[in-house]
Amino acid sequence: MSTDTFLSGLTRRGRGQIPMLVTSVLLVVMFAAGSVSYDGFLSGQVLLNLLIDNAFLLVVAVGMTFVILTGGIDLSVGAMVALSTMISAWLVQLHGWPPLLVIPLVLAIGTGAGLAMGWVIHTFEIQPFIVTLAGMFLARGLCYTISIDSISITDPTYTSMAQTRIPLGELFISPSVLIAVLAVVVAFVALHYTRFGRNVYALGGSEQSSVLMGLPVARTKIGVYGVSGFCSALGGVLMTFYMLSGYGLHAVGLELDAIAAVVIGGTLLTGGSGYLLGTVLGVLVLGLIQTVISFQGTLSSWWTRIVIGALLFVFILLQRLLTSRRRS
Amino acid sequence: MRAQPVLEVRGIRKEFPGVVALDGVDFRLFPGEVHALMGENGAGKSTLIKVLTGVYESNGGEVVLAGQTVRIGGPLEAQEAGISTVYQEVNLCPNLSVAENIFIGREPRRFGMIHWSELRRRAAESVAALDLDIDVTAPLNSYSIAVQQLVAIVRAVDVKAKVLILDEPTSSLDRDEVRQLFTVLRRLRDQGVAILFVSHFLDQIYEICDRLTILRGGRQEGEYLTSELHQGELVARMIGGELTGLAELADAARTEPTGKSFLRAEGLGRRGAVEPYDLAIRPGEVVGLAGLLGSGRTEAARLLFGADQSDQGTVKIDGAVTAMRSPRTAIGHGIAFCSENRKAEGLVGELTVRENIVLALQAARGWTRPLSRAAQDELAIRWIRALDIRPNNPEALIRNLSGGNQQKVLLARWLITDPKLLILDEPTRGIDIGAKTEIQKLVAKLAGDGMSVLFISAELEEVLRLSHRVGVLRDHRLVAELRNDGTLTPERIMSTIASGATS
Amino acid sequence: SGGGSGDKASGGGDKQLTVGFSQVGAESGWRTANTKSVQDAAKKAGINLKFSDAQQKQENQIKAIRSFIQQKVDVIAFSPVVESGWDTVLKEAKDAKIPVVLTDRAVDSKDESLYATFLGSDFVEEGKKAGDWLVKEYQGKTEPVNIVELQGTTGSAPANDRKSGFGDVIKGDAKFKVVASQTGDFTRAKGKEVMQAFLKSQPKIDVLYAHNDDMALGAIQAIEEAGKTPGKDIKIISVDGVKDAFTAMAASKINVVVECNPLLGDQLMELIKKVKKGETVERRIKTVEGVFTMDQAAAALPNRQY
Amino acid sequence: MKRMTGHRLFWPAVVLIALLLANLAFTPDFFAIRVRDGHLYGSLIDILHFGSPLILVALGMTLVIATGGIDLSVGSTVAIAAALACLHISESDDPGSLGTVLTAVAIALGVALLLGAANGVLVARIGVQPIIATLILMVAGRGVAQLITDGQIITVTSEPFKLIGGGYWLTVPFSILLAAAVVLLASMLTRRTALGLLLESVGGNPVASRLVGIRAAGLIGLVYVVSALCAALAGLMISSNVSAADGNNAGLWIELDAILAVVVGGTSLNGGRFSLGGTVLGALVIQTLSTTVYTIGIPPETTLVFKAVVVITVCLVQSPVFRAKAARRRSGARHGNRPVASKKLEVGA
Ligand SMILES: Nc1ncnc2c1ncn2[C@@H]1O[C@H](COP(=O)(O)OP(=O)(O)OP(=O)(O)O)[C@@H](O)[C@H]1O
Ligand SMILES: Nc1ncnc2c1ncn2[C@@H]1O[C@H](COP(=O)(O)OP(=O)(O)OP(=O)(O)O)[C@@H](O)[C@H]1O
Ligand SMILES: [Mg+2]
Ligand SMILES: [Mg+2]
Repeated sequence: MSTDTFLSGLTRRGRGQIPMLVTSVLLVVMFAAGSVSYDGFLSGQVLLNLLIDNAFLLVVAVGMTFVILTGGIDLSVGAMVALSTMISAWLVQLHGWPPLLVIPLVLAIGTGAGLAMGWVIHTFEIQPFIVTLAGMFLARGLCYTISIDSISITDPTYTSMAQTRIPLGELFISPSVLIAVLAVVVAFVALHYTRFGRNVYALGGSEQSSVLMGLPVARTKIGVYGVSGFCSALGGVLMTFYMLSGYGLHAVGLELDAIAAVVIGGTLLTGGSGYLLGTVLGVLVLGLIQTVISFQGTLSSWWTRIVIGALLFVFILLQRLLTSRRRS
Repeated sequence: MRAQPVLEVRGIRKEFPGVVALDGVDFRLFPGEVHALMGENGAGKSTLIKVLTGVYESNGGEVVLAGQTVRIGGPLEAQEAGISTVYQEVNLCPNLSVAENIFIGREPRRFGMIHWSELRRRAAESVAALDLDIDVTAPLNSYSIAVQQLVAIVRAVDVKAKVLILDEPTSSLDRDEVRQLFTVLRRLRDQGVAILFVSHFLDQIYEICDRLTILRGGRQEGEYLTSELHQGELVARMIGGELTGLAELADAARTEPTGKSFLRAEGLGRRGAVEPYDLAIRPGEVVGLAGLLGSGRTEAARLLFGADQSDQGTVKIDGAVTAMRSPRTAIGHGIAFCSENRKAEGLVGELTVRENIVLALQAARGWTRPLSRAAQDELAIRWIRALDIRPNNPEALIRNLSGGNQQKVLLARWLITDPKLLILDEPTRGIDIGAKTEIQKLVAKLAGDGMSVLFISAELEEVLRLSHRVGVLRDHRLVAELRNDGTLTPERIMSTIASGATS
Repeated sequence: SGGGSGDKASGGGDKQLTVGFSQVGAESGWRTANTKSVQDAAKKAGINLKFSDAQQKQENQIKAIRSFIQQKVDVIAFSPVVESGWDTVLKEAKDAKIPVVLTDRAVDSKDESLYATFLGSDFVEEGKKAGDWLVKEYQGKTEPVNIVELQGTTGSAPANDRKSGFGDVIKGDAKFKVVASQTGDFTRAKGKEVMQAFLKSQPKIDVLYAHNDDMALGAIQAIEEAGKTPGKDIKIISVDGVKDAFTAMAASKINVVVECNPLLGDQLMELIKKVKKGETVERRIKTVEGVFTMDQAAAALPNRQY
Repeated sequence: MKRMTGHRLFWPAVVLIALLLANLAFTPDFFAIRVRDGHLYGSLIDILHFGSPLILVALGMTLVIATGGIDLSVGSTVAIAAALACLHISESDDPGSLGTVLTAVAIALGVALLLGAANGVLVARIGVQPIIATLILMVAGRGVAQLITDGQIITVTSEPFKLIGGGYWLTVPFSILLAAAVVLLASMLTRRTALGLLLESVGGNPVASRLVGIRAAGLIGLVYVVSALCAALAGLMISSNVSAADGNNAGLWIELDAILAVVVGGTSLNGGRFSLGGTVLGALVIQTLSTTVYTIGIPPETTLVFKAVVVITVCLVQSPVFRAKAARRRSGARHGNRPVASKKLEVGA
């Protein structure tokens, strides 16, 4: 009996980690396959580019993780990113505001918008999907009201943020990568080592129970949308660095990528279960698929989509089969 | 009288659309007492508790805490005001670990960060204080409902509040756990904590409570000292009439049916859950399962129903080996299983009472052969009447029913499928004494008509009253099968469990 | 299949040129024709083409260009999704000494050294041509002309430019009035839907200006269903010049098509070779594009390739 | 029960009527329906006509959502069905014959059935989260549609095919009749049989549903198939309406509109209780909203702001909590709901 109990105790505790393990292994396998197939694939810079090119997605997905962990969803992130690039470009370029003022302002606007949506969701008990969809419309609409055109940024602070390369031996990363990694670390600590983070999990486990256990449900629920709003704004700032422009059509469909990254990372859309590091893996998976496609380089537009779908399919299938076999 | 009450409510009124749940209820709670709140299913006990702790906003009346009229806006405020509560259904987060469930909201911290090792250590201590031996790092939902109930209690007790409210904390617990709990409660009481206790077990009330308040139909019937009100009178005041005896039941159980067994498990087991066991149930026979918390009763039963997959042994139905691949297969063979975890595994909260009642029958018929609306109504009304489900409106949403009444609906769900083998896992959980008697009579009658019943209950007396034979489990192993021949007593079962041997 | 055959064969005698081409996406038939032209031309010219589809996202395009740099291609060519925001990645290309050729759309970078040349149409010019035709058509008339406009995808460069080019021309004459202007997302279905609503909410429509042929073709159906004759009751101006539009024009349903030529593959390959060899090329090379009217339609129709 | 359903549809209906009235204010003959060339003609007809594909897609989506899932792949299915049908017709020797069109429809529906089944298997058998399972097809499916059309727009001229989405039958646009028939069929199927109850049970509590013996996997598979079939029908309508298949754009983002329609119709995304009538109303609200944008002449750059405002108003109006709060504010101090005293709680020692 004791071995049984011991074993069941072990699997009980380990169960949560297995999907992450499987995902990481699959990721490595995919990278290895890429390295074998394509010249120049096996290089540190390809890996780092993964981070450079997806820094903003990573930050946005981090925010999304909070929301999804509570069982909610935030469709406004892509539009908030676009709005952030737009406001930045508009203020910096057309009005000559100093970046050091604009960036905090953009972050504040994003956080405020997130909190406002969270407030509506909580107070009026409206489904997050629809509230954040309205938020998405609003943010995109505001972009267009600022300007229909794309606004280029030539401000030296922004250009230097965009063009600085931080050397890592032979290789380099961009400052945005550092910011994104910092965001991941902060979010990880927040989720796993603060009461707010634990309340996020509790809320996702059961909202009713959270209320009855006397947890600050309102604060947590509104808070996660605030976090997501902040992360989208930060993602927007990073995207401004990346693109050096503000544009209403930036980041179209980014919300779907972010949600996909979170869910591929093993977080349940129903809330309460998942890990932030899984989200990081999810972002890497999406990025790696794109890298493979661009290294392949012979795919037509539609084959590109089909292959993305197929790779995703294989990945998900393996992930699913490997984790469920382990569990039974 | 004594000191002023810590908590007092005056003229509390609570209306739900179409129902007046509380109608001018007065209630006082003194420090250093254990106070029972008594009443039938749907009398308004849980509602009163929810109003007290701010879950519901009342429609009138006032709450006085330590002499001051207060407005409690929610459980969080109640907690801050020193009221700690275990609500009726287990209201914890299934996805979090046991340790976290105990400490969430007040985790020990170091440098502003949650101090995980400290949290685990303290959780393990608190759990051990109730004589529970479980892994506190495992997620809550890997434990049975009884363990979850204990965790909820641990959480509430650990808060060190002035007022401790326990709404049917013992509905799934065995005597041992109840005894442990009572030890803790007495200690707290002696420290001056005021305890509000709800239970449908009269002997528990008499064992631990100093005073009791009776609710009937949402009104306060009266407040009594436990010592001054004897059991019969208490029951009479609760139900507003006399309760007819149970004596004849026990006799009926003696005559053991003979004949070929309907179901026979041979070496049936599942690794990590139940060790291989043999069990046979004849038509018309009631087999009880006894055992301590976590001994594997539920898991043994789930294998018979195909709710979990067995990995050893076989099930024979009417002599033919049958693979129990899923509950559907089992249902197809006339087996029904009423789960102990009504919230997670039973109710479909958004559906009405009628829909919940017909669900199993409809599922068995398949979607192409719908029960006509008239037939559904007829069934629902018949069983609402038979089990005295309140409110007697088949169109009420089941999630709005009181705990006991929900349980009755689930029972009805399986009874209407007219199964050959009915597996009842804690069927009387949270059901008041009046209805419990009715249900026991019903089970006895069904068995008398030839239905096989597997009866699991934490209340040994109940098991003994109904069963022809009792299987005893210990540490996930069926250790004995005892014939209920009149000499079997709860004590003998307990000693069998303790010795772990066939006697 | 539509894709390249993926052969990594080393081509002819001298070292084969590898070109990275990042396309906007496959959002329309026009775009597909453009892609096809580039792919065919590359094959013909013996150039190893690395093709990447950005699915209308600038970030994807930037990633693609980065990956081209990583793969050390000889020349990078791309049709920018938008004009702004290319400095960083183009600088990276420059640092890696990879010349860049723009097609189809320009970039608004201040630093001219970031790209070698730009080959493509001028959307503003197209809008102007459309306006010019209109002004000529109504020369000498005085009664007001009510125009409805079907815009492309909100915010996209062709929509913005075709709108502003057109607007600039007709601004000069007070009789021209744009009474309604909505986006039709460059699609037939939307074009039809929006036109149908216009027909009900606008009492009098004289001219329809559609930012691309697909919307015009959708709108024609709506006009016919409303019992009016397209091309006569409502004059139709469209941009692009796909085959279906010419067919419609031959049937007198469209009055004029401003061509926007997607078939610049051969021209592009020529340029790329020149650029690689280090020859000087013009900074701005316009593609040959015409304006076709009803009477030319039938004659031009057999030559339309897409 | 009757009162409750009435209640459920009441607020979406109010919103729809309000939107229609807003249009009337701008276009006085907005409600006018004339007969022109033997066809019904008018703005209301347009709304129904253009709303039909959305109604269909949203209908399938409702069933999927009732089981607690979501189907992102409908847009791609729309495109694939449209592309297949048009390709078949355009390549046949006799595009105008009924036989050709029927085969084309059969091919489109058949392939959709397979696609839906694939989604169903991924979700119900393999246990992939619905959003990801269907995302795969959403991404790849659009590519497949483009592959079929070779990235071009396939134009077809076929009278029988034109009927599906652009034709008239007994003066009424055929697509409206088709959508109405499917709605009717779906409500019969869900409410006259036990399908609705079982779906709601699966969506409401999957664990309990398994234990009462509901064949959840089968049901879930079924709803994805139905959703794909609805999407395919919608795809046929859309392509038939413009006599062309556009693999790139047909049904683009229709999944978002469909989900929105379902939610506006009062069905929760968490699964469980669903309302087909609500969904139809929701789809009509969304279509009316687009029409309103055109008729009022809201410039494209502010369209989204306008939509956002309408969507959030719709939600607020539908939210019982909001209505209660608004009512309470209106009735001012009169409410006696709160306990008499309201001294703020002090933190107990
Ligand atoms: N949310 C609700 N909506 C409508 N009616 C409700 C709601 N909650 C409780 N009720 C009704 O209020 C009455 C009292 O219920 P309550 O749960 O307080 O009973 P109880 O005394 O705790 O019963 P039990 O012993 O079965 O737990 C019941 O008739 C119940 O149906
Ligand atoms: N020390 C323990 N106490 C309680 N449960 C335990 C313990 N150790 C393990 N468990 C787990 O708790 C679950 C309870 O098993 P099961 O529900 O079959 O028991 P039971 O006899 O029905 O008891 P209960 O009265 O809790 O329902 C099992 O998964 C078991 O592995
Ligand atoms: Mg109760
Ligand atoms: Mg049990």
